[in-house]
Amino acid sequence: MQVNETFTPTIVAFCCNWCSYAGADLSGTNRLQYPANVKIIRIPCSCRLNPMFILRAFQRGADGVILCGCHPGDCHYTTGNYYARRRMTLLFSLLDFLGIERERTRVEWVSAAEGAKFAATMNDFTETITRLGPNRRLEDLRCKEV
Amino acid sequence: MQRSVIETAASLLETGVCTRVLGWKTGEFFYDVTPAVFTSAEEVRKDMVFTPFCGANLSKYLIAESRKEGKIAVFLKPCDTFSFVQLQKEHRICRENVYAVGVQCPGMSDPDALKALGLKGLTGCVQEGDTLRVDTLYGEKAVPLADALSLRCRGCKSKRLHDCDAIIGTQGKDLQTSRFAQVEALEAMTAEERFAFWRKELSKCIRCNACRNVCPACSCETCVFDNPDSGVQNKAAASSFEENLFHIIRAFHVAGRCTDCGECTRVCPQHIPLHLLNRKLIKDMNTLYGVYQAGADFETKPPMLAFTLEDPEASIITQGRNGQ
Amino acid sequence: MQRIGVFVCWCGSNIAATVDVEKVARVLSQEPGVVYSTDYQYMCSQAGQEMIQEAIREHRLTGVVICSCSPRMHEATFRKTVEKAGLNPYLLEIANIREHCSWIHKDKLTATEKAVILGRAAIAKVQLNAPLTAGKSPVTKRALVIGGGIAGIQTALDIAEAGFPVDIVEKKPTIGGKMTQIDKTFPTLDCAACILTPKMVDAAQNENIDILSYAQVEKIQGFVGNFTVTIRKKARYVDENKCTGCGLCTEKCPQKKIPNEFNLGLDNRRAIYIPFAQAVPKVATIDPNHCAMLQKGKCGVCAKVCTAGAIDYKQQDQLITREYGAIVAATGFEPISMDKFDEFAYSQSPDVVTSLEFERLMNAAGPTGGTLLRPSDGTHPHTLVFVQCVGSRCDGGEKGKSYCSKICCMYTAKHAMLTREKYPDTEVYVFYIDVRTPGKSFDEFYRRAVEEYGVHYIKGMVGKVTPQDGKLKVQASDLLGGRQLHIDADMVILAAAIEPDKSARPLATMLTASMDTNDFFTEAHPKLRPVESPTAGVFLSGACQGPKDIPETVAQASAAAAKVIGLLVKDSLTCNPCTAQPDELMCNGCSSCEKVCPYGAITYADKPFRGPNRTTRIRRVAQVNPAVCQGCGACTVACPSGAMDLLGFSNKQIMAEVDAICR
Amino acid sequence: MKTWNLSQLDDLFAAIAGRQTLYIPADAAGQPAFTRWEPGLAMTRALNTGRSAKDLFFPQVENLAAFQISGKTISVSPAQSPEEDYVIFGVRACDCRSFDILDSVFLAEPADTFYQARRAHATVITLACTEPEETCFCTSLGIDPQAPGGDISCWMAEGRLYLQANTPKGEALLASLPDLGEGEKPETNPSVFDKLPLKDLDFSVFQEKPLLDWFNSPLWESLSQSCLGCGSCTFVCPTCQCYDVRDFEGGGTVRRFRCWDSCMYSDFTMMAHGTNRPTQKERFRQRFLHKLVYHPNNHQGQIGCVGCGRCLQKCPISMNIVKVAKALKEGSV
Repeated sequence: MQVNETFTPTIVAFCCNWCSYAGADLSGTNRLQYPANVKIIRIPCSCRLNPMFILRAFQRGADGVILCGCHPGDCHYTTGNYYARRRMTLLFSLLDFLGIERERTRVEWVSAAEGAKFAATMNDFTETITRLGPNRRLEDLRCKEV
Repeated sequence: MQRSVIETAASLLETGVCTRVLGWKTGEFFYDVTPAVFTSAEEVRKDMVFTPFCGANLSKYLIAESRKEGKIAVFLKPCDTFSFVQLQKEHRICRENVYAVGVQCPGMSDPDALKALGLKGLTGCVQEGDTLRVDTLYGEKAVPLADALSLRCRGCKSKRLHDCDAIIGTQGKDLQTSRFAQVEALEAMTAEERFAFWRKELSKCIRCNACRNVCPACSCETCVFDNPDSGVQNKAAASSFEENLFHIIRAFHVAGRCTDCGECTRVCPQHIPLHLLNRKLIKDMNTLYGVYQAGADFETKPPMLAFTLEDPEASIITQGRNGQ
Repeated sequence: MQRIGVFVCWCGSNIAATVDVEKVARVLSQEPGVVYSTDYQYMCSQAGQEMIQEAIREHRLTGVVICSCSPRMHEATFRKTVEKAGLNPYLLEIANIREHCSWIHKDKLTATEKAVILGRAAIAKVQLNAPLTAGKSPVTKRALVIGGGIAGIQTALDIAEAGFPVDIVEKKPTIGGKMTQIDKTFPTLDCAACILTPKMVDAAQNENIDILSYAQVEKIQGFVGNFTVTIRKKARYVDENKCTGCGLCTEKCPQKKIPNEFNLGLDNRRAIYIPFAQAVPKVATIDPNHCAMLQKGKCGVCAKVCTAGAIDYKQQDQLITREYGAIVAATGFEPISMDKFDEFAYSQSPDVVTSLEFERLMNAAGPTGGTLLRPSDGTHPHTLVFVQCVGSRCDGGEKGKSYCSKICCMYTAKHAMLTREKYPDTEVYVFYIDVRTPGKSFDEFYRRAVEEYGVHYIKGMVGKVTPQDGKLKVQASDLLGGRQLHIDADMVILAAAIEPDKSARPLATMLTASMDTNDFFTEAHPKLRPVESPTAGVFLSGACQGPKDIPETVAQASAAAAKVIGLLVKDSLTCNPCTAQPDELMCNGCSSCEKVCPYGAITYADKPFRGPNRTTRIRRVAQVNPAVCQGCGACTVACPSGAMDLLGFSNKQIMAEVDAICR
Repeated sequence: MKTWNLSQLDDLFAAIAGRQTLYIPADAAGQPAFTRWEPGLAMTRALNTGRSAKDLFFPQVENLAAFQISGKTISVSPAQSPEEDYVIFGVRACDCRSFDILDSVFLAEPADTFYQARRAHATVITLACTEPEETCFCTSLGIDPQAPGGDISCWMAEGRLYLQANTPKGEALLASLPDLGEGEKPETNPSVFDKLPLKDLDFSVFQEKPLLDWFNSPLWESLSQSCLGCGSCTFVCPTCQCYDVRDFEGGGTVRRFRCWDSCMYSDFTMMAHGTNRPTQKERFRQRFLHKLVYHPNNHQGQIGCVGCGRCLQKCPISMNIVKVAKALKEGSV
């Protein structure tokens, strides 16, 4: 059994290609550290993130999911992050309504210039999820080893 | 009311306004009416009913029926007309093939509501003012009409009939109701309590798809859960996760399109209060993006397909809004 | 069965110092579908690229995963590499094990473990990659400029100079726009007409430019490179080809009392008119609402006097359909209506005028022949009060605009200066919130108004203007002096805020170009693509994008022209192959996707489908134009049935990555 | 006959549960369902459970095998058949009859080993009905709700529970409960069964005419017209036995499982060429003809319905076997 001290969460970060993925690149270029538990998936725009992907991540064993996109007003596709904002707000609210810990999901706007913010965000999010412990409420036991 | 519904239907057929009538057909008992298409005035006079047990929302049938040859007349209660408009907004109904007759609704009753009152063996029912006299195998019982109301009718949002070609009864108004009370009660709980509540409810789900198949908003050609290419296809809730997944995604897919007709909860064989998920999203959208009622008009952009620069950030949820 | 090759790059020591690259290659070689896995010092070097190509040929690879630096760095490079070896360039995925791994982790074990997972995700994705081919779409080498003001004229001239045909559509009978009404321009005080009218003539004479005046765009279809536009040329009841512009008809027409729009109603014109002497095209136009012949069938004076026989009372609106490769919106601005500003008594006294009206009153070609006279009694005004920010910088409220109209500070300084120069006996007050003068020689100009011309600049707003005994009682506060002022003025001049022309909103709808809440067109990127609309092939010129002065307008107009030329020189456009693609069998035709598409790439068609039992069902289904779609994916999530998917980032691909990462 | 004081029913449950796992019909979130008994769990007051008792032999989801994938190697581990004995208490006569129908399908050669194991390990204690619902019509299918069958039959009367073993398995269980008393159940004559509105249904006509007459009836069009194509009738039905076999890919492990399927679903028995029942009419017809004609034709006249009335209560549009049977019969005259 995992105890909280040794618990290393699995965290999926969906990053839009134009701002946040580049921001993550920048934090690498600047050698800013954040935990290795964070794995980034590149999507063209924050509006590409289907709620199903988030649920899928939780099903398969993620303990936290974060979406990063361009700041409102700076979307490469002009409006994508505005749609993403509404969708994620409602999805998170619905998950909260179902009793899923609301800290397990997050949206953060990170520009291509905000390498430091990206690293800080990931550090903070990892810390939050570690404190929260493993995802139990949206896990699928079938994805565990037999 | 019943007489004018039947007479209207019969005369629409007799005068050739339409070739078919979509209405409710009598059954074995007083409550088990079935949606049906009538093609002659004789059939209408023989089998058509309009009783306080005609809960079924007929609008979804128009997706297929309005594409057939000839005009079809349909009888719609106020909440059904919201679905009717919403489906048109989504280009699902050929309006020119439909003659919509709005029927003012006193609130629909439900055999399950009667059974919840402890009545068994329901064999007959007569309405006398505010009271239902119910015949059962074990004797007659008098029930206040209000107690027999279907769950969804207890928070009726509107008696307004939208986009009808004719109206039986009087045009109604939007109502102030406390339909969000139960959502608020859940919001007031802790996350643990809410989780326990939903686990208990959703673990009853048998994935019969009645909620989905009755839902006017769930009118996809192929549902993602039936589509082997979607990556989420599943036929049974094979784990607690899948029980959650189906209902979360369904609520999300109908967000901004759900008119809150309550059919999902009415038809659930396991009595899961599914409408609460939809209502939660309606309440959120109303609070966060301005009051919106799906199907109330043809013009307003649904909130999930719109945005404003000033929309709140998702942190309004993740950092706690519903009180701790 | 997939045959995937994995190539792990050391990037010198950039990766190899923290990631055990050999181990990564070894572990990944065990993944299902992987038939070849290796590591190398520099994959992006020529030797590295050749190694990849050789492996593709030798192992008949169907997919390639490169574990290296960010795809933003070398994805394009490696796509070319694999393409040269005969593999579709989109059968490649990059696992970013440098920026996202080796550079942020210190512990080798951790970093190696993570690199393996990132590699697995890329393998999982590439298993589902489909070969994609970038489509080509031809470019119609003709541009349309909507709006014939200085912005539109400049854009058209620049495009025409580059050798491309260009049409200007102008809704008024003449091109020239607002600038024709302006007297002098700041900060140089040269005459607007003197610099504008030659350009108008140039445009008219340029054989690449076709001016469609008194015309409006009715319908726009198509996409970048391939627009089809229907233009309604309104009947002017005068044959443009015959009319010589002699103006005899405009003198003989008996309908005399029609407010002259060009002078903002400060004088009158006839029912047949030429807006002003330098109009282009210089042909007469009959105002059908006031012409006795057209209204009652009685008169015909103009036809009688016209020696050219140009009058044609039976003329009809004409619909012209043309093809264009690019469209430029140059719809300009208008001063806002003063209806809601009763406190300034605009509707009560003719001596309260807007700045644009003041321009006409100062203009030699204006209603007073250039002598400043009070509109009410034609007397010489002695005290003039200028009010700035009327309707600009209003917080909330429906009365005005929240933005700064940008040009008012400078033209007000100009008006004040010109007034004092011409009429030294006047007292001129300017009430302002702030004086904003960023621009070349702007602040010097303003300071001259204050210091050399003795204009009284008072920080504060005018509270009320009351007409009384032939005077305008102005009540104002002097914020710096901390006192209330009462001035008996002869004229009050309001610097009305400017707003986009009313025609912009319907045009934006036709163009599927986005607008901000003030109805200014939105740029593709506020900093980096300021003259392009997010809708491909649509460009922005002048004040329709935001308030700006003449030099800025001209600069943006030329910039837009440069962008248009850059588009039109191409024979065809290469499309981004990672576009949305609807599965017609799943599509409900509900229009959700269309509503969130920022590019107008989605249309609907009624198509026949085979129904059960040999029936045919006609269904409304979405169609994505791959030439217009930019691949953001907004539609894929809006689609409830999952019919819309994004090539290159499909639902299944992303979920495969998720699965690999969370495993 | 054995007997037990109803006021101490909990003690009897505890005694059974002390030996084997016990399932009783209890209310779970307002819905009666067969639930594993634990101290404090009370029997539902409802006549019957929402889902039928078939769940205990043929659960909605059942794992068949698992495949472990490690790199490029796959290892297979078959799922374990249930090996533990268990008791189901409170099965009504209708549900009990449904086991015969399920047996005729699942235990026919080759027997379904999963079902077989569950059947073998279960002891069924039935419970006689006294207060039927208006939707009950088991009597018209030759079922006596007051003589419910199973391994042990039970009656509740005058504050006592009476138990009668019908099989050696039942006898063994009763014998293991030494505290049971002896007594004879009083004669009851609940006239309510004579008042059941659907008591006179006659299904014999479906064997009297050729299959194709029923198959080609023009009535299917209108009967199926409003069917939503959901699976609620199928899933609450005690005799529906269709399932689908699916794989779940969960990272390193693939699990093969079977789950209930419904012939009402548009993707039921979907094949490469598509489906052989293209519209809801064909699917609807399949379900009812299977119960009324095909199953009896193949199983010595045994009708594939037990009259429990669940579909009458649960169908969202109130279309059900009673309406179908009546309409077809009338239409055929």
